[in-house]
Amino acid sequence: MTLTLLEIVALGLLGAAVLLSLLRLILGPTAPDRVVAADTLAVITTSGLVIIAALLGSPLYLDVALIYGTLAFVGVVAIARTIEGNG
Amino acid sequence: MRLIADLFLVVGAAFTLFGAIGLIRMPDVYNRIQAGTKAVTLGSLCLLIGIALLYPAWWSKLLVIGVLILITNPLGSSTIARALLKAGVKPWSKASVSQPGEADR
Amino acid sequence: MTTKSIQQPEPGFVHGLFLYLLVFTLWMLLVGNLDTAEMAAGVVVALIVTLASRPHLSILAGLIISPSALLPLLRYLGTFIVALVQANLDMARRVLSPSLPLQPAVVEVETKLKSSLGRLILANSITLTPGTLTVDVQDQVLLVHWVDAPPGSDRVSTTKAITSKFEQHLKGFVL
Amino acid sequence: MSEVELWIALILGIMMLSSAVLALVVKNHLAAVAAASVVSLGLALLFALMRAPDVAMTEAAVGAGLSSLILALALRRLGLWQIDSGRENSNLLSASSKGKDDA
Repeated sequence: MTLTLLEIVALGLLGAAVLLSLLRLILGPTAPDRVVAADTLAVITTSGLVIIAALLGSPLYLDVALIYGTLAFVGVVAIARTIEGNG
Repeated sequence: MRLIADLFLVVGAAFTLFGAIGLIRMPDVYNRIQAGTKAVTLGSLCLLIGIALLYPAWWSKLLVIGVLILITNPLGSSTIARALLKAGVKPWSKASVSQPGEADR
Repeated sequence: MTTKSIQQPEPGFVHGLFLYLLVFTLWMLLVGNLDTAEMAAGVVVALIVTLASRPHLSILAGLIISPSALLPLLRYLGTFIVALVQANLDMARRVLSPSLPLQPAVVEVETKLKSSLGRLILANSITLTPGTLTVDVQDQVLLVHWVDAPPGSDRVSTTKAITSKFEQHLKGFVL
Repeated sequence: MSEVELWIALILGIMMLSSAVLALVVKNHLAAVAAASVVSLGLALLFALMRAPDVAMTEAAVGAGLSSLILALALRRLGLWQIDSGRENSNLLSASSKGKDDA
């Protein structure tokens, strides 16, 4: 499908958001900052997969987004349990 | 219809960008978690609404994804914040006196 | 979420039925069409899932399932969506202003909700509303990280400011 | 590939490369796990962009979910994790780490 101007602006804003979160992942002074940045990137990517599905015009990719959202949550909880220690 | 969908997309992307800016500018981990979680949750929901207006046939799966994000994202952030507090990371405060004494129990 | 149970309510048959309908609806949403074969498969799969998750059914036990619970649920959803949008505008204003207006503190908040499900929903809504983030849940007390805590606030005032608007609706459909 | 897809692929490439290098050089193991999960996240998006939904699904399940789960739990079991790696704290956080000592 051909994109309108507003859609290209939206994609640009989203790309800037990804790059800024990436900056926090790289700079983040402590490990928790990096974990939070990775968590945020995971959620942005879940909606990014939906946008790619819309770009390619096929609902097959929505399943990928669904699985990704679920498993990213599981990964974040595992990292949180690790931080928590033997509690 | 296309215009409304595009507006939703732009608003969602803008909220996501605000969340990312907050992630950069906030002074400590807890504030970063707050900015990231709130803005990215609403931003993703707006993006999903925009896509649902563009492709109305996909509404059922988009609804499931939206509810999934709405449930898991605050839960994950709360879990990280709780783990950090239990591990002894003190919140930053402007007066640089850590007033909450209930952190380690 | 840690919930050391204080007289948790017991799940009844109606909660099992509710879970069954929930799983079946999820199946139908994922399939995305109304085929007879898919529906038959959904009936079987939802039954299996419901029976398999029987030990964890107690999480749903706090739910009040009656027609009179519908109105509080809708009111709660309305309050929640308004608060979510407010939270984002507030956060955008804070982030974009050059002098970061922050005064973060960890405060305690009291809740009257007994069931773990109710406290879970309350904690989730607190996380998504203006300037607050639930950090921990200990029985009836929630630890909340507040971006803009007014100085010298005690437990009563913070409870009033943060939880009361949700709790008054939540009480209608969850114990 | 259209032009938009090229731009998306460019951003994904930057993301994957920098976080892969980060996972190599960072001292803290927990941060390395987070960076590695970001790499597989970008890879899943890239596979989706190349019209391979099945590969993307596998990558999302294995790379993002299971590998970070297993790595994090292994770090917990081995006791190799630590919250902050000492000196790289900024001055904003050094006050809080000073508070941690007397607690």
